[in-house]
Amino acid sequence: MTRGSPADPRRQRRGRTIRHAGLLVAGAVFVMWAVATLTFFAIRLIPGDPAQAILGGPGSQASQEALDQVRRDYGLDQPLLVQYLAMLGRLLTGDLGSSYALKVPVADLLGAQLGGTMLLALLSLVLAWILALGLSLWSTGRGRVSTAVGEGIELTAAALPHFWLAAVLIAIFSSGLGWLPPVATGTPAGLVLPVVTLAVPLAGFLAQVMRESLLDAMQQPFVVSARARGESTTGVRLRHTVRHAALPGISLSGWALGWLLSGAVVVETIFAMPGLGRTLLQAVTLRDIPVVTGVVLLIALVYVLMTVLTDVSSRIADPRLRQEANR
Amino acid sequence: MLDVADLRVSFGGTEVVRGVSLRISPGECVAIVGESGSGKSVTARALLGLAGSNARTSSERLRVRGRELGSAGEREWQRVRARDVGLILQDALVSLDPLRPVGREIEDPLRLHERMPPTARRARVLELLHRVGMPDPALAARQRSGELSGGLRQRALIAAAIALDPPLLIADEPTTALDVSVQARILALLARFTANGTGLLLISHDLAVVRELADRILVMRDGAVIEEGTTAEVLGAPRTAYTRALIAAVPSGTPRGMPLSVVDRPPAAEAEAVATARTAIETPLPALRDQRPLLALDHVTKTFEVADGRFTAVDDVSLSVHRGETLGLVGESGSGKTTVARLALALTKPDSGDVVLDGTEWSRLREAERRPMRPRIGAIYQDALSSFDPRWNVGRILADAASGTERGAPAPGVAALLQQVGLAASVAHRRPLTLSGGQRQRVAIARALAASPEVLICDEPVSALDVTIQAQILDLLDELQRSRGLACLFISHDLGVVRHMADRVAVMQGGRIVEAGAAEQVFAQPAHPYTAQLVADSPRLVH
Amino acid sequence: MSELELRQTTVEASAEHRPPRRRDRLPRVGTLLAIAFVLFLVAATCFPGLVATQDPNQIAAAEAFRSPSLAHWFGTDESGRDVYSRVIAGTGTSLLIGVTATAIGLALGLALGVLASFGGRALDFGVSRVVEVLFAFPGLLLALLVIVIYGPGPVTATIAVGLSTAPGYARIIRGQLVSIRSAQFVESARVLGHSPARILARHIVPNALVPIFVLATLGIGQAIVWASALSYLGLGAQPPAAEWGAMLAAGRTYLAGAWWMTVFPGLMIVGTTIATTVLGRALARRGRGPS
Amino acid sequence: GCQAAEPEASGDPVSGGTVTYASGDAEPTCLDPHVGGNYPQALIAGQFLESLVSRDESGEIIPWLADSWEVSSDGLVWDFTLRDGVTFTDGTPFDAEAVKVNVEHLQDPATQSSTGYLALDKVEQVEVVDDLEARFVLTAPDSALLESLSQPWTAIQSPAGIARGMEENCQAPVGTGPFIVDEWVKQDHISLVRNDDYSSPPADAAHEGPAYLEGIEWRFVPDSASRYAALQGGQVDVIDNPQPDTIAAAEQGDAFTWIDAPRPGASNRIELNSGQAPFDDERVREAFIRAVDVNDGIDALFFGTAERSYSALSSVEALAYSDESLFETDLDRANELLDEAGWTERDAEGYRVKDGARLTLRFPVSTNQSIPAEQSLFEQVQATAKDAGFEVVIELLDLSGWYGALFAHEYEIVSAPYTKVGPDVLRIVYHSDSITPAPSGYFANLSQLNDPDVDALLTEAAATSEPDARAELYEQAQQLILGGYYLLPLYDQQNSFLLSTEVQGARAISTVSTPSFYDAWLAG
Ligand SMILES: Nc1ncnc2c1ncn2[C@@H]1O[C@H](COP(=O)(O)OP(=O)(O)OP(=O)(O)O)[C@@H](O)[C@H]1O
Ligand SMILES: Nc1ncnc2c1ncn2[C@@H]1O[C@H](COP(=O)(O)OP(=O)(O)OP(=O)(O)O)[C@@H](O)[C@H]1O
Ligand SMILES: [Mg+2]
Ligand SMILES: [Mg+2]
Repeated sequence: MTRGSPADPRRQRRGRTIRHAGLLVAGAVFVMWAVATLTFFAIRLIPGDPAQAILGGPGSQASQEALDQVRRDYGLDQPLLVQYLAMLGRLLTGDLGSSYALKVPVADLLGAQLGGTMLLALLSLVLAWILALGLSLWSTGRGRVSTAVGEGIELTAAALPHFWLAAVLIAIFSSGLGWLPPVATGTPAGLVLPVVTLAVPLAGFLAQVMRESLLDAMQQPFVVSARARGESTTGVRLRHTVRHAALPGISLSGWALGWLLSGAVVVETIFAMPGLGRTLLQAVTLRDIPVVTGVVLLIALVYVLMTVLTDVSSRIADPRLRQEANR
Repeated sequence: MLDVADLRVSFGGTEVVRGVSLRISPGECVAIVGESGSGKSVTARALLGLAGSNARTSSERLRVRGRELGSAGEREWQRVRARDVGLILQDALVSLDPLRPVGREIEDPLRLHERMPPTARRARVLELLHRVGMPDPALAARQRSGELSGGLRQRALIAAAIALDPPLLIADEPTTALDVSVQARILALLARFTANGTGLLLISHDLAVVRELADRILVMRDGAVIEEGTTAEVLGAPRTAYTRALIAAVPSGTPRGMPLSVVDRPPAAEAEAVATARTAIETPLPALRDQRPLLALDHVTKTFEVADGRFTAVDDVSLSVHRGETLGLVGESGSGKTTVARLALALTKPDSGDVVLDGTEWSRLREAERRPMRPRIGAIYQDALSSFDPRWNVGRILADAASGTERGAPAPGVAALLQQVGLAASVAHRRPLTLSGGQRQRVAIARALAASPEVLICDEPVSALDVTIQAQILDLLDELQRSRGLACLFISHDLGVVRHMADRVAVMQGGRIVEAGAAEQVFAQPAHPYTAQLVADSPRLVH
Repeated sequence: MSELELRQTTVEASAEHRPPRRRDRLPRVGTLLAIAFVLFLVAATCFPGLVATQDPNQIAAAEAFRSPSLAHWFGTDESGRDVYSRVIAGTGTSLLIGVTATAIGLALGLALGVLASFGGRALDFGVSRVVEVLFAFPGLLLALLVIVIYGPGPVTATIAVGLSTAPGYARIIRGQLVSIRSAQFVESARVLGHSPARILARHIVPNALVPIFVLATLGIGQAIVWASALSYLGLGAQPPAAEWGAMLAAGRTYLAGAWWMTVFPGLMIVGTTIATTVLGRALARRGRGPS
Repeated sequence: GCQAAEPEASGDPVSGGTVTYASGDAEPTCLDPHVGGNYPQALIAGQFLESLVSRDESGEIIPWLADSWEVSSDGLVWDFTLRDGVTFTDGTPFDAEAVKVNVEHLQDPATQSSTGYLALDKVEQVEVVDDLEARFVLTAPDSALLESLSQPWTAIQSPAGIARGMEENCQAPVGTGPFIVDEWVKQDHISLVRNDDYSSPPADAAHEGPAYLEGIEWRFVPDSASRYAALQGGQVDVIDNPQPDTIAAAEQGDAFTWIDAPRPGASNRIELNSGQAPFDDERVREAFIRAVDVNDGIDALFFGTAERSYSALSSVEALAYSDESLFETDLDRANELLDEAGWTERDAEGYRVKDGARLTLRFPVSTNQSIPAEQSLFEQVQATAKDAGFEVVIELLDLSGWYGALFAHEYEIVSAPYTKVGPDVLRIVYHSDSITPAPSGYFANLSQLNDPDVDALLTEAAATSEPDARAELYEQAQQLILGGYYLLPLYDQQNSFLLSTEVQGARAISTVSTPSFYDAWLAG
C-alpha cells in the first residue's frame, strides 16, 4: 500500500516520470542495437554463400567470375568487422541495404509490406480484445456452469493452431457458405477471415487473464462501496470492473503484438496477403539476408515501440503504476 | 428513522447475524461493538441489502424512514442506498476504485439519483469535499484514490456517502488503520454530522473510539446483541463479562504490568498492580542504568535512494534497550519505525552511526561474523503470516527455528514452545494459513523464543488484531519479557499500547526522535508539541 | 509481459488472491477428467501397443481416405494408415516435443533468471536487457532463424520452440526468485541466523520450484501447438513420424474431403493443452492452499 | 497432349473483361526470364514475351516471331527469317539486331542467366544479315536449337528494355506479347494490360489481332486450399497447381474446366545415386526398384489425375521411350538381388546390414518443390522399401538445404524435376559432364550416371538433325538409362490449371506448358 510521500509528491512524480522516460528510451536504443548485432552475426551462421543467394540461389549455375564480382560489389570480401561497422553505419542513416533476390532497396520493400501487416495485427488485437472482454464479462461471476463454459472456450481457443483454424474457417465461410473470400482481395471482406484467425487464439489468452483480474476486481470492497451508492450490478461491471479486467490486457499488448506477428507468417501465407510475415518466410528460404535482417529489425522496432506504448498507456490507465518506484 | 427488529443473516446454513434489533433516531449515534467476526459488518451491510449474493436475510421489521424494505427488490434497494442511508465501508483504503478519479466516485450518487447537469454535479462534488475538510478539493477530485493518503481517502469516502445528505449514515470501522491524529479528525467530522441531525450507526471493535461519539452502545457477540444501553451505562456498569472483557482489553489507561485479558480483576489486585507499576516507573531501574545497554543505536542515519535524490528515513537516531526493559517506539506512519527495527536487526546497513549489540558493533560486522550472534536477537512482525514459509506447518517452522541455534543450547521442543505461548500441541500439524490471527501471532512469538533470544524486536505485533486478541497477545508478551528478563524494543503507532507495554518511550517524527523518557512521564507531561498532539488525539475510555 | 507471464498471473490469481473455498479442497470434476486424460496419454506413450489397434506406419494405399468406422475408429489417411493408431503413436513424439521444448526453455530461463536474481545489480541489469532483446524476436521469428541456421527437423523445431519460450521463463523465474528472496519469511530465517545456503535450500528453491513446475505443465501444450505451426511450414517433424502437429499439417490439405485426418490430432493437442493447464492450476491451488 | 477447353461450346468470343489468375508457384524475384530462369518466371513471361518459334500439340516446331528458318548442311549455321512489322510494346521495332542483343544478353555473365544460358551454349554468335534475317552461328551442330528457342527462357525482349539495366528490366520486361506488365505489387499481384497493337500470334493461335481480354490480374496464393476456395468463391478465375483431390472434385461438377498440361522434358522420377555405395551396385539399384510399389499410391493420392510413367521423358515428348517390364514390383526378386549383393543380414528393426552398416537411403525432399501428395507418395516408397530391408530416411529440407545436401552428395535417392523442351533434356540430366558441378555447386546428373556409351549416344543425338536417326539414337540412350536401373519413373511432371467455365479459349502452349490467354475470353 502506498502512503503519503514525505517529499513534495508532484515534484517527485515528475522526476520519476522523466527518469522513467529516459530509461525507456535508452532501453529501446539498446535493444535495437543488440538486435541488429545479434542478427548480423547469427546470419553468418546460416549455411550457404550469400553471393550465391544474390545470383539466384543454389539452383543457379553461376560462374566463378560472377560470384567473385558479386562478392566485390556487395563488400562480402571485407573482414567481418568491417562489414559489421558498415552495416551499423548504414543503419544509422536508415539504409537497410538492397534485397539479394529482388534487387530492390529493403526499406522500400518492407515499407510497402509494413502497412498491411500492421493493419492485420492491430485489427486482430482489437478483435481479440473485444472477444476476450466479452467472453470474460459474460462468463465470470455468473455461476459455475458459465464459468466452466467460459474457461473451456478460452483454453480451446488458446490451443488452436493458426493454420488449422484458418483451414476450418475457409472450409466453413468460403467453401461452405460462400460468405467471405478465402484470399485477401484488398477489400474489407477479405480481411475478415485472417483477422479472425489471428484474433481467436489470442483472445483465448487474453480472456484467461481478464477473467482472473475481473474475479479479483469483483471481490474488491470498492464494488460493494459502489453499490452502496446505488449503482446497479451492470453499472458496476461497466463502470468499475471492466477497467480492472482490461489492465493486464493492456500490459500484455506488447507481447501480443509480437505473438500476432509470429502468427502473421502463417496467416499471410494461407490468405495470400502481402506482408512482413510472408516476406520473411520467402527471404529465409532464399537466404535473402538483407531482407531477413530488415524484417527482424522492423519487428524489433515495432515491439520496442509497442512496449513503450503499453508502458505509457498502462500508466495512464493505472495511476498506481505511476506511484511505484522504478523497477 | 431506522427501525430493525430480529434481523437474521445466514451464509450457507451458518447464521452469522442472529436476531439483531435496533432503532436510530435523527441526530442520534448508535454504536455496535464486538470482537472480530461477531457480525457487525454483515449487520451494517444487511441494512442496505448488501449482505452478499450468497446471504439469506430475514427480518421481522426493516424500516428505513418508515418504509418497509424487508422484501425489497434490487431496484428498490438501489433507490434507498445513498439517498436514505449512506454507507462508509470498513476497508477505507480499498473502498474507492483505484482507477477512477475520486471526483467521479463522489459524483456517482448524484448521477444515479438526481437529475443534475454535469457542471452542477461537479460543483457539488467540490462543495462536498470542502465539507469533509479536504485540503485541496479541486485537486483531490481529479486524483485517484492511490494518490491520496489514508485519511484523505476516508474523507472522500465520507463525502460520497453524504452526497445526497442522507438522514442516516452507517460508518463501519471508519478509523481503523488510520493514525491517531487522523482518527481524531475523522471522528470530529462524524460528530459534526450528528450535531446537524444526521443519525449515525457507528461500528467499531474499539470501545475507546466509540465512547467519544456514541449515545447508545450495542455489544455484539457471535451474531447476537448481548448487551445494550446508553454509553454511560455500558461503559460504567457493564452487565456481561464479555463487555467487561472488552473494556479491560483497552490498553490505554491500564497501567504497565496489569494484565489486559483478565476480566474480573479484584479491586485490591488492581490497586496493587497500579502501585507496583508506579514504583517501577518512579524508580527508573537504577540497577539497569549503570549496566551497558544490551542493544543500542548510536547516532544512526539511514537514507534511501528515491527518484529525485535521497530520502532520509532515519535521521541521527540514538536509543538503547537494557536487559529486562521494554523501550516503546511510537510515531505516525512513515516516521521510520520499521527502518529502525531493521537497523537494529542488522538487516540493513546504516549510512552512519553504529548499532551495538552487547558491546559488539554489530552493524559493522560481516554477515558471516554476525550470523552466530543472530540468535541473540529475535523479531516479531505485524504480518505474522507472511513471515512463515507458506509450505511449512507450525511444527516444522518451530523446529527449524529451534535447530538454528548454533550455540549448542538444547533447543526447546515444539510442544514446549507451543505450550509457552498457550497453544495446543495439535496446532503443530496445521499450516499458518488455517490459523486465526491471534494464533498466528502466538506462533510467531514461539518462533522468536525458540532460539532463546536476549533482545526482542516487536514491530507492530498487535496492530492487525482486534482488542480482545490484542489484549491476550500483549499479556503474553509482557509475561514472557518479564519472566525471561528480555530486552524489548516495542514498536507501535498506538499510544495506548505503547503506554501500557513500555518502561521508556521514544517518539519518532519524520525520522527523528523528538522526545524520549520514562513512559508515564512522556505521556503525562509531553515536552514536545508533537507528542502533546498525539496524546490529545488518542482516544481513551476515561478522561 | 509474455504469454507465460500471463499464465503466471492466472496461476497466482487462482491460487493466492482468492480465499480458499470449500470446493477447492476437493478435486473438481474437471481435474479428475484431466488426470484421466493425462493417464491415458502416459499409457499411450509407454505402451502404445496396448492402446493402439494397428501399426501406425502400415501403408495400404487402397484403403486411403476411409472415414471413421469400426475398423478404423478415426478413419484412415492419404496412405491408408489408421489415424487412431497414428494419433496414439504420435503421443510419445508430441509429448516429447512439448516436454523437451518446455524443459529447454525452462533450463535456459532458470539459468538466466538465477543469474539475474543472484548475480548482483550489474548482472541483473545485463541479463534483463538480454531477455528484453530475446523478447524482441517474437516466437516464430526466433524459431525460423534457428531453423535456417541448423536446418529443419524435429530436433531443431523443439530447440527453436524451447528457445523462444526461454525469455518468458527467465523473466518469471527472476521475478519469482527476487520476490521470494525479499519475502518476509526469508528475512525472518536470516534473523534466526540461518546460513544463506540453508535458506536457499530450505526456503528459496522449494518455494520457487513449485510455481515453476506448475508453469511448465502449462507450457507443454503451447509448445506442441508451436511445433505444429513449424510442421505446417514444413520445418517440423520428419515423415513417417506420427506427430500430432505434422498430422494436422498434413491432413489440412484434405480438410474438405477427409475432416477426420485433422480433427482427431487437433483434438489431442487441444485436449493435452487443456488437461495440462487444468492440472497445473489444480497443482497451484494445492501448493498454496490448505493442506 | 493437352486438353484445351472446348472453345466452340459457348458461342463467339467477346472482347473485354479481366481474368484473375492465382498462382501457387513461387513469386518470381525477377520477371525477366533471362535472369536465372525458372518455371514461375516462364509462367508469367509467356503473357508478355514471345519466342522465335513455338511447338504445336503434335510436337512440331511452328513459326512465331520467326517466319521460317534454314540450316546449313554442316548444321553450324542457322538463318532465321523474322516476321515483318512487329514492334515491341515500347515502340522499338523487332528485327535481327534485337535477336542478336537478346542472345548476347543471355550469354552475358552479368545477366546471371542459367536456363537460357545453358540452352544456347552451342551458339557462338548471332549475325545480322539484314533487318529481318538473323544468322545463328554454332560451335557444334545442335539438333535441339529450335526446341531451345521455343522456350520462354530464351524469349525475345526489347533491346531498349534490356538497356535499362537489370533492376528496371526485372520489374517490367518489354516484349512483343499480347499483354504488357503494368504494375507489380510484391507479394500480392502483377497487373497485365492488353497490348492493343499486338500482331504476332504463333501459327497455332485461334485468332489474329489483340487479345480479347483487357487484362490479367496475376496473383500469388501459395496455399493450395485457399487457392481452390478462391476459385470456388469466384474471387479468381484460374488457378494453377490444384490439389489432385480438388481436380477430381472439380471434374465431377461442371463449374470448372481442367487443363491438364504435363510439362515437357524429364518425367517426375526418383534418381538413384549410382556414384556411391550402395547404389554403385546395379543389383542394389534393381532391388530397390523391384521393391518399391507406387502404383496404388499414385492412384489413391492423385485421384486418377496422374498416370504412372515408365519413361525418363515426359509423355508429351514424342521421343519418349518406356518399358514397363523394367519396373514391375517383385519383392522376391528384390530380396534375391540384395542377398546376391551381400546384404544378407537383417538387424532388429528388419533393415539389411552389411559389414555393420545399415542399408540406409537418404532421401532429401525439397518442401518448396513437392506437393503434399508427392510427399505422401515418398512415404509410401519408404514403407514398401522397408519390406526388402531398405531404410529410407526422408529429410524435408527447404530449397537451400536441399541443394546443400545434393552438393555434398548426402543422398542416395532424390527427386528433382527438370523442364526443357525436347529429348535433349536427357543430355543435361544423364550425360557424365553434368556430374561436374558448376561453380555454384549445382549439377543436373543426380543419378551420377557415368556411362561412356550413354554419353556418346546423347552427344551424337544432339548433333543429328535427321529425325529418324535422331529418334533411334535417343531410343538407344533411353534403353541404356532405364536398363541400368538409374531411375524410378513416377509420372509426368504434374501441371494443371483449373478454370472457371466463364473463361473460354485459354490453352497451354505446348512448349513448356505455360498458359496462354491470348485466345481467351469471358463468357456470360
Ligand atoms: N460473504 C460471506 N460469505 C460467508 N461468510 C461471511 C461472508 N461475510 C461475512 N461472513 C462471515 O460472517 C461472520 C461475521 O462477519 P463480519 O464481517 O460481520 O464480522 P465483523 O464483526 O465485522 O468483524 P471485524 O471486526 O473483523 O470486521 C464472519 O464469521 C465471517 O466469516
Ligand atoms: N527500501 C526503501 N526504499 C525507499 N524508501 C523506503 C524504503 N524503506 C522505507 N522507506 C521509506 O522510509 C520511510 C519510513 O519507513 P518505515 O517503514 O520505517 O516507517 P514506519 O514508521 O514503520 O511506518 P508504518 O507505521 O507505516 O509502518 C517511509 O517514507 C518509507 O517510504
Ligand atoms: Mg467488520
Ligand atoms: Mg512500519
